[in-house]
Amino acid sequence: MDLKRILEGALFASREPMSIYQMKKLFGNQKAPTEGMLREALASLSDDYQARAIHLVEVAGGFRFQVSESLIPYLANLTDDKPSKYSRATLETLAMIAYRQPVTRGEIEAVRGVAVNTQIIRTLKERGWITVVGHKEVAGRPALLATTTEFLNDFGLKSLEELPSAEDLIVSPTEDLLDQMDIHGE
Amino acid sequence: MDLKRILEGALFASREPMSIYQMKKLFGNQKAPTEGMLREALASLSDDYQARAIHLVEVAGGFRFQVSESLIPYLANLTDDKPSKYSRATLETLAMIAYRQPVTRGEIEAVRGVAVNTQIIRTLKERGWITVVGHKEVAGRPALLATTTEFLNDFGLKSLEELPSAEDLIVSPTEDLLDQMDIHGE
Amino acid sequence: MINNAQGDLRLAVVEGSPFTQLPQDLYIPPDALEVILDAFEGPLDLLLYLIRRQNLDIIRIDVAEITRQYMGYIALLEAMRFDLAAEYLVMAAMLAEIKSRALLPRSLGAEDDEAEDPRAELIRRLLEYEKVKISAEALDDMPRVDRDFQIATAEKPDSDQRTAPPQVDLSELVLAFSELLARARLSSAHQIEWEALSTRQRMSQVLMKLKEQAELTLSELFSVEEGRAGVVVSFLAILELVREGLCVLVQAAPGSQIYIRPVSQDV
Repeated sequence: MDLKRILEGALFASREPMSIYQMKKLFGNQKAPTEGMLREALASLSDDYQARAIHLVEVAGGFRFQVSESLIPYLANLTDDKPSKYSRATLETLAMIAYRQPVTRGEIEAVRGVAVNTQIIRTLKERGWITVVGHKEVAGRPALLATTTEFLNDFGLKSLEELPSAEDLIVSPTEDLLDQMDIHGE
Repeated sequence: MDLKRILEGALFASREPMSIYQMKKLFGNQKAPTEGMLREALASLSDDYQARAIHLVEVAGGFRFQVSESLIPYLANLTDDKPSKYSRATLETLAMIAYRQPVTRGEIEAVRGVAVNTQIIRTLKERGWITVVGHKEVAGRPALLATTTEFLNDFGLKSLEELPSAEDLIVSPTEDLLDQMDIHGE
Repeated sequence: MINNAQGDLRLAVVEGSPFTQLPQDLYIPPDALEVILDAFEGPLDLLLYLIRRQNLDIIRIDVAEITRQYMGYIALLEAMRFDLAAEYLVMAAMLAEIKSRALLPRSLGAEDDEAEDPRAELIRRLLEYEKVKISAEALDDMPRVDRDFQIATAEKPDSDQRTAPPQVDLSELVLAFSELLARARLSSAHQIEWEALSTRQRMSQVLMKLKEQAELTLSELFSVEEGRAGVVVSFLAILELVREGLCVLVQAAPGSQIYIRPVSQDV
C-alpha cells in the first residue's frame, strides 16, 4: 500500500493529532519513511481534500483531519443538550487506576471480574486523566496505568492522598454509603 | 454547500453510525432532503472514496466511514492496547444469544450443558452487545436476552440475517460432518 | 477423504493415520490434564471432542465406546483431584444409563417409547451444541470493530467544540471504587494487600520520571523539602517497584552512586 494511503487511514483512525514520530512508528520493524517523505505525502493528501468537507490541518500535537467550519450550523442541529455521562465501567476503571496505580489492565480486570474495554482506556487517556507510565515485565509487557496531574486538578486534589478512603466507606456501608448515595440519589 | 459535502462532514464528525433520520435532522428547520436524495448523495460519496483508505459502509445503525482492514497491521504498531479477546465460553454465550434471541440464561445453559457464569453476561452487557428485552413468564421470571444494534454495528452487520447461517455451517450431519471436520480439523 | 466403514471403531483415521487400537490413545500426560479441562466448555464439548477425534458421525456414535472413553477421562481427572463440575458427573450417569439400556434385549414392546430414547436425546443435544460451537467460531472470525477495522472520524470544527465531556464528581469516583471493593470482597479471591496511596502515587511518579530520563540516581528521587516522611515514601515506592519487577537498582561499586532503571528499555 502506498505511503499516502497508510497515512490517510491512520489519520482517520486516530483520535488525537498524529506527530511525525507516530507516523514513523506505524511502520514498526519495517524501514520507516523519512520525515521528508512523510511531509511530501501529507502535502499531497492535503491537496486531495482541498475541495471536500474535511481538511488536513497541522496543530500543536501533529496532524489531524478536521471537519470544515462551514458544517457548524448543520452539526448544531444534531446535538441535544443532555450532558453525557461516563458509564459505570469507565468510573470503576478510573477509580481502580486512581487508587491502585500503577496498575495494568489485567489487574483491573482481575478485581472487576470483567474485561476492560479498550475504548474505556482510550476515553480516559483522551480526557487526559490517565497515562501510561511504563510497562510491566511479564508476558505481553502490559502498560502500567496511572493518573495524571490533570486528573488531580480536575478533581480539585493536591495529591492522591487527598482521595477519600474508599475502604472506610465499606466498613460501615449502612451509614456512609447511604449518605453518599443521597448525594446522587437515583 | 451541496448535500454530499454536508453528509461527508457530518459522517466524519460522528462516532456513531448515522441513520437517515439523523441525516434529515442536520437540516433543522430548513427543508430536509428526501430519503431518495440522501441515498443518492451517499452512493456518490461512496464512489468518491472507492480508491482511498477509508470506505463508506452501511450497518444496522446507519452509515459510517471505516478505515480499511488492510491498515490494521500498521495501526497495531501505534498502540499497546490489544483489543479484547473473548473466551470460548463468552463467544458461545454470545452466539446463543445472537442466534436464538430472545433467550434466557437457563436456555443457554441447557444447550451448552454448563452453567453460564454471571461475569460472562456482565461482560457482554458492558460491551453493549446484549441487553435484557423482557422477562419470561415462568417461575423466577428469568431475563430474556437479545443482541443490540451496537452488536450489529460492531460486527459490521446490517441485520441479524447477515450472520453466517448456523444451519449452513453444518448442513446435514450424516454426510457433511466429515467434510466439516476435515476443514476445521485440529 | 476418509473411507472407513461407519461405526468401525478399530478403523478410525485420525489426522491421516489409521488407528486400530483406540484405548492407548486415551493416555494423557498428567500435567496436560489441567489444560485439557480448561480447554473443554463442559461435558458436551468433551464428548464432541471424543467423537470428532475418531472422525465419527454424531448420529452413529457407539455409546458403549464413548462411555468408556468418557469415564476414562473422568476417572483420570478425579484421580488428579480436579474439582469436576457437577455437569460432568451428570453426563457420566446419563451415558451409563444409555449404555445399560443398550444392553437390554431390543424389543420388549418399548418401541412406542421413541421420544424417551435417551440416546436420541443425547444425539440431539450434541448436534445442537455443535451448532452453537461452530456459530461461536464463525462469529469470532467475523471482522470486528477495533480488532479488524477502525471507525474513521475527523475532529469536529472548532467552535462547535464537541459537547462538553462528562463531568465527574469526586464522590462518584469514591462510590464507584467502594462498590467495586464490596463486590470484589464477595468473590474473596482478591484479598490483596495494597500499599498506602502515597506509596503508589510515588511509584507512578518514579516511573514517569524514568520515562523521560531512563536512568536516575537514587538521590534524585529524594527531596529534602519533603522531610523524613517524604524520604520514607520514596524509599518504599522504590522497594515496591523493584519487588514488582518494574525497576532495577544498579550500583557499579560498593559505596558508589546507586542508579534506578526501568527493567528493560526500548531503545
